Amino acid sequence: MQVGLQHYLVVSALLFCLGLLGVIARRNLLIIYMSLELMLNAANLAFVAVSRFNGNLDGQVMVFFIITVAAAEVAVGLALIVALYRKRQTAYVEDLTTMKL
Amino acid sequence: MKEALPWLILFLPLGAAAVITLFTLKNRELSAKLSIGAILTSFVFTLLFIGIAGWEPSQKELSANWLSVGDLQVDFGLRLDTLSLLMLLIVTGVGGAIHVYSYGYMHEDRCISRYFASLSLFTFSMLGIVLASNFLQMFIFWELVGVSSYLLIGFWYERPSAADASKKAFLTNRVGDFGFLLGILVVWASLGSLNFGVLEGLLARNPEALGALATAAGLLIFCGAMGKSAQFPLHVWLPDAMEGPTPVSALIHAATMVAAGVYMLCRVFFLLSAPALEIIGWIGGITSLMAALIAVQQDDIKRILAYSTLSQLGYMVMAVGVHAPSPAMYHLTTHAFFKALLFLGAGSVIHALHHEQNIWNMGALKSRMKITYRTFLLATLALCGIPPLSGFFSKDEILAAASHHNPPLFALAVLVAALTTFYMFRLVFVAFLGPAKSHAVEHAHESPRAMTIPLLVLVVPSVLAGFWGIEHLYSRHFGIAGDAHATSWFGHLFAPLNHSPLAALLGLGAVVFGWSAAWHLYWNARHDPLPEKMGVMAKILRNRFYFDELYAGLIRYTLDLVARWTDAFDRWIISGLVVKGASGGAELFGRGLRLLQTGNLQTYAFLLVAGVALVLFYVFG
Amino acid sequence: MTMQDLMFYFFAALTLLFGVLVVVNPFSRNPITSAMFLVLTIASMAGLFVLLHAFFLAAVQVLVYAGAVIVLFLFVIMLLDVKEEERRKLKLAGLITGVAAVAAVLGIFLKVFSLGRTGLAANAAAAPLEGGTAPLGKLLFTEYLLPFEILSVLLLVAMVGVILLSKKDLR
Amino acid sequence: MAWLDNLSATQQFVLFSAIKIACVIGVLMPLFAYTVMAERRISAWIQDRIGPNRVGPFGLLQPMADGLKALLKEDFCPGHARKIYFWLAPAITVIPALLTIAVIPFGSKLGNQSMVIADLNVGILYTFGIVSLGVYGIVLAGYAANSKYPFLGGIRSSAQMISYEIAMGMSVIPVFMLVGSLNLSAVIGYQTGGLFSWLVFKQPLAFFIFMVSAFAETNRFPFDLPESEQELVGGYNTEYSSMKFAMFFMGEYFNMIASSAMMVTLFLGGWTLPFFGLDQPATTVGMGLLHIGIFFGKVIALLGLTIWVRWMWPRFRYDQLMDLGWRRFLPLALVNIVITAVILWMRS
Repeated sequence: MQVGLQHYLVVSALLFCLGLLGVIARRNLLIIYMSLELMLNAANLAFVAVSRFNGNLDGQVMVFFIITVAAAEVAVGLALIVALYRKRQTAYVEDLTTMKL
Repeated sequence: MKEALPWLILFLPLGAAAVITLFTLKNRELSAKLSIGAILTSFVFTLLFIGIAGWEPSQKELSANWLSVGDLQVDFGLRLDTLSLLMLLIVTGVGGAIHVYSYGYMHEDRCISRYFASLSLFTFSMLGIVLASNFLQMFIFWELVGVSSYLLIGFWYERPSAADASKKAFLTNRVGDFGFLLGILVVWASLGSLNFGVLEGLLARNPEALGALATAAGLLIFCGAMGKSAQFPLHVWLPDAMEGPTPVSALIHAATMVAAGVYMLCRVFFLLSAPALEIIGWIGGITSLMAALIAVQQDDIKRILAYSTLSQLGYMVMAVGVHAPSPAMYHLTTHAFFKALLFLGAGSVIHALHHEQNIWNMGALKSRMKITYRTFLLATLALCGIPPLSGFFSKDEILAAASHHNPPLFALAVLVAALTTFYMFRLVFVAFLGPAKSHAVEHAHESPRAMTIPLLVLVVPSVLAGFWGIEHLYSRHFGIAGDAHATSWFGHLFAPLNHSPLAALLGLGAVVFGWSAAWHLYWNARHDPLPEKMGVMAKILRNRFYFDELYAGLIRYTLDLVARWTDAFDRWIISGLVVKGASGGAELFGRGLRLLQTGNLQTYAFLLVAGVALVLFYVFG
Repeated sequence: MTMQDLMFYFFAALTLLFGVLVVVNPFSRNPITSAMFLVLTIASMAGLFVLLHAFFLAAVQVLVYAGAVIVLFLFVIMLLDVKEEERRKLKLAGLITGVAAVAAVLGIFLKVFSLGRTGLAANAAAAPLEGGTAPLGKLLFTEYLLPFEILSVLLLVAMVGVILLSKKDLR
Repeated sequence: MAWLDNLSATQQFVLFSAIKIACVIGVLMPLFAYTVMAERRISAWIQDRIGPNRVGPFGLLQPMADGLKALLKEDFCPGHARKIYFWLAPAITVIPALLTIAVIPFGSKLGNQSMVIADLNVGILYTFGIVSLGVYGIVLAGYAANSKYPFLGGIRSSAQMISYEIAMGMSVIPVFMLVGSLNLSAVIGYQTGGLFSWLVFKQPLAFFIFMVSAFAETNRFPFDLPESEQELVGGYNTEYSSMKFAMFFMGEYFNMIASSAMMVTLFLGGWTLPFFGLDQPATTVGMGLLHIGIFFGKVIALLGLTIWVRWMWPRFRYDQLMDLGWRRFLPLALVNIVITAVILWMRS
């Protein structure tokens, strides 16, 4: 069977769900964050694949944007985690259930 | 020019008030001059307008569209006819004199700027009432008058009595105003317009337009007059209002504001049905008699004048009640002159005696304050109705109308006339003649020019107003055939004797009787002989029929009752059922929701994913 | 089965395997391990990108994700000095519901793909795209100029925010 | 060689790629060894010492001895280290350095094979991507040793590398603006036809920034802060010994070689020389070999420069280093981009 769009999309979906599972099941904030990155990457993969098989570059542009936003997001998110860790000395979500620092 | 003048007349005092409040509070002289200048300019403009347009301007109403709510169109209009023009003259003329007088009287007060700002505001409101072309506008200015009166009565707010008096005046007026508002609503609901001109036309075409509501509407509107013109049983505020500065008493509580009620009644006379007029007449009569009786036993010079004012207002209202708006307005006019003069004279005395108001501490002022004494005496004579002074003619017209329409009221009116003469001469004998009764008197001397000149100015209309044909103007306005137009002033002097000899003769007789009684009792008296002679009666009079106490008791009882009920309502229904119920419900709900809000990211993430799954299933599945 | 297809299966398997290791990570409780597997996932994914002829994006993916983002992760993990955590008790109920929810989402995805109802089906008419750098750049600076500029502002904002957040006393 | 022609294109590709990879590694290992050797000799010469001259003629066998020693020494692993990463780190350091070389065209043509392992059309981006992975080796080494000096060295090093990557990336953009392609063969093609078409003359500022950044990237003097012995005992590789230490060493020198090769390709005309028609792709095997020779000559010259620099300059302070990267080079590189853009725009 010729590898086509479907294959890439299935890989993307699997990766996405893996990330989702990580977000739900893991309790370390850092790993949750990494799982989020996995999800973003899954989306990237889907974009590139669709772009390739539809002869349209827009998807790649979108991936470019996603990568940039992800970089910004990681920077801010990690800064927040560091700030949080300084206050609470923990990076486990079940210890971080109150809104006030 | 002709259109602009009335607007200028109305808004000049407001401008003065605004400028004083905003800019010149620090500059007392300038404030006073601004205020005086504004009202005098208004006066001149009024004269100018009458000169240009005559007493019956061709254009009866100047209006600008003001607001329209649904099918209710309200114009901001100025009604220009004889009635309003004459009132304009009175308000700006007498008011102008009093402004000038205030300048002398209040010269030493710190807050003279505030005083003049309030005075200008008051003038503006009063002019607004006079010029109002519809009920709504009148009501708004009516309330503005209430506010400025509150400001002026409570001018010396650091005195508890003044503060209380201002509150009392305001609250009592509110009671009347509530009725007034209801009356306005009734009129609008049944006739669909608030414009006087339109209403008059409607009622002229169809006198039964108001139907069964006619009397109710009339009486409700009269409630407003009852409050402003201090008619029984809402009269209690007026004597207390004497706590304000004397010029204020003269302006508001003698010449203008209290006249607003009577003016309003005359303005809407076409609305009042016969039964309503009957009741109005009797209330006026009762007020008149009651106030005269109380005045007999008062010692405070301003209170005597206040009750006298009440009594005279009762007279006017009674005149309206006996289908005689024209004499009522006539009396209002003359009364404005001489009562203002009386108050200003009293103010002059009080000023000279350093705020001594008890007449039993005065005496022998005749030689020390010649101008004040003479003007005061002339005003007294005018009030009593001695021909040919102005009061004689106006009072005689009322008596004549009463004798014609309602003999019992006529008898009452004659009695009041006698009482009036009695208490006024009691005042004159005790305060100005006889021996000096205190040290203060010995140092008294005539007041400054700013105060005496208005006195002298006011003497002129007080004495001569009877010959100016004012009554004809009013008669013509109210469409009553002017009877027996005397050709000469001499003929005019004896006209009352010609067309209603009974009223004239009885009135004069009452004056003579009252004067002799006063002379008998108070000539050179050092103490009031009446309490000994009349005992309990005198005490009751002295205590003003215990009205204040009665009200205090009544109100306290009612208030307590209402408070208990509302307290129970608040405690059990509002606080118990509604508040606790709502909070309890919210809390229960919140407890339920709190189970969901764990603060745990994982739970949220799970819910999010579950939601995404559901949505995806809904969209694609 | 061509070389390309083989490569696809190879890289896809690697990507998924490393992805599983990021999330599950049976070797160690240390987040560094996860981070390293994330690098590998990214690298395998870059391989997939190359197979899709998106060379530029493949390079950027490695450059930005592997070269910067995950290094940042490593930095933070090291800075926080997260101890080798004691094994926390697994919340079985939470895990099961979570897995069930994810499985539901995945099931729907796969069903949709298998039915070909995504509306994303390969456009047979269009020739497979050769993603060059130049056309991408051209697109970025013409049609997507505004988003591109906005993105730069976003980066600036993120920079300011991070500097503020990493000040010692966070008020 | 008929069997060769019978192979399919894919098979040919795999075969030749394998051969090329083997050759490159075969050249690189001795090059590494003798660069170390050269460094020691040159440093000795500069410092007026003798240097290693005992093993073999002129000490030429010294690298062999060193390598043997590294292999035979006890492979010591500290008890508190994180084992897996401790093992992994040296490998991770070496691999990216090797991978970088894959896109560099080290010759024109040999037969009908172009002398580059992977002629990517995003060659330079690939390089940067791979170079950026080099951080991991050092960071992990610092982390794995689980003691403070290596840790500080690792942190410093990664910060330094990330910082200079940016300046470096920015500095080469004008080059590609001129060339119009990211492909390194195209860059070389652009530099043919005269000495002054070499980009070092067209973009001297870019070359300068790139070179200094390359020193910083490879943690060479004057930017060798991660391993500054006087402060950090030796930095991230303090706890390492034997072959693992040798691998770090290898990584550093591979990086040096790769960056020199990169500079040669980007700025110094690659395998071309502007004389005797040497700037055209080779038609004969001899010419091809000559081109490879030219390339190596240039690389070795640059290596010599690098070594020379190491012994001529004092070390920078850490804050100065960061200052230089962020506040001098980055703006300069940006200005360079703008100027180049303006010139190109005016020409067009």
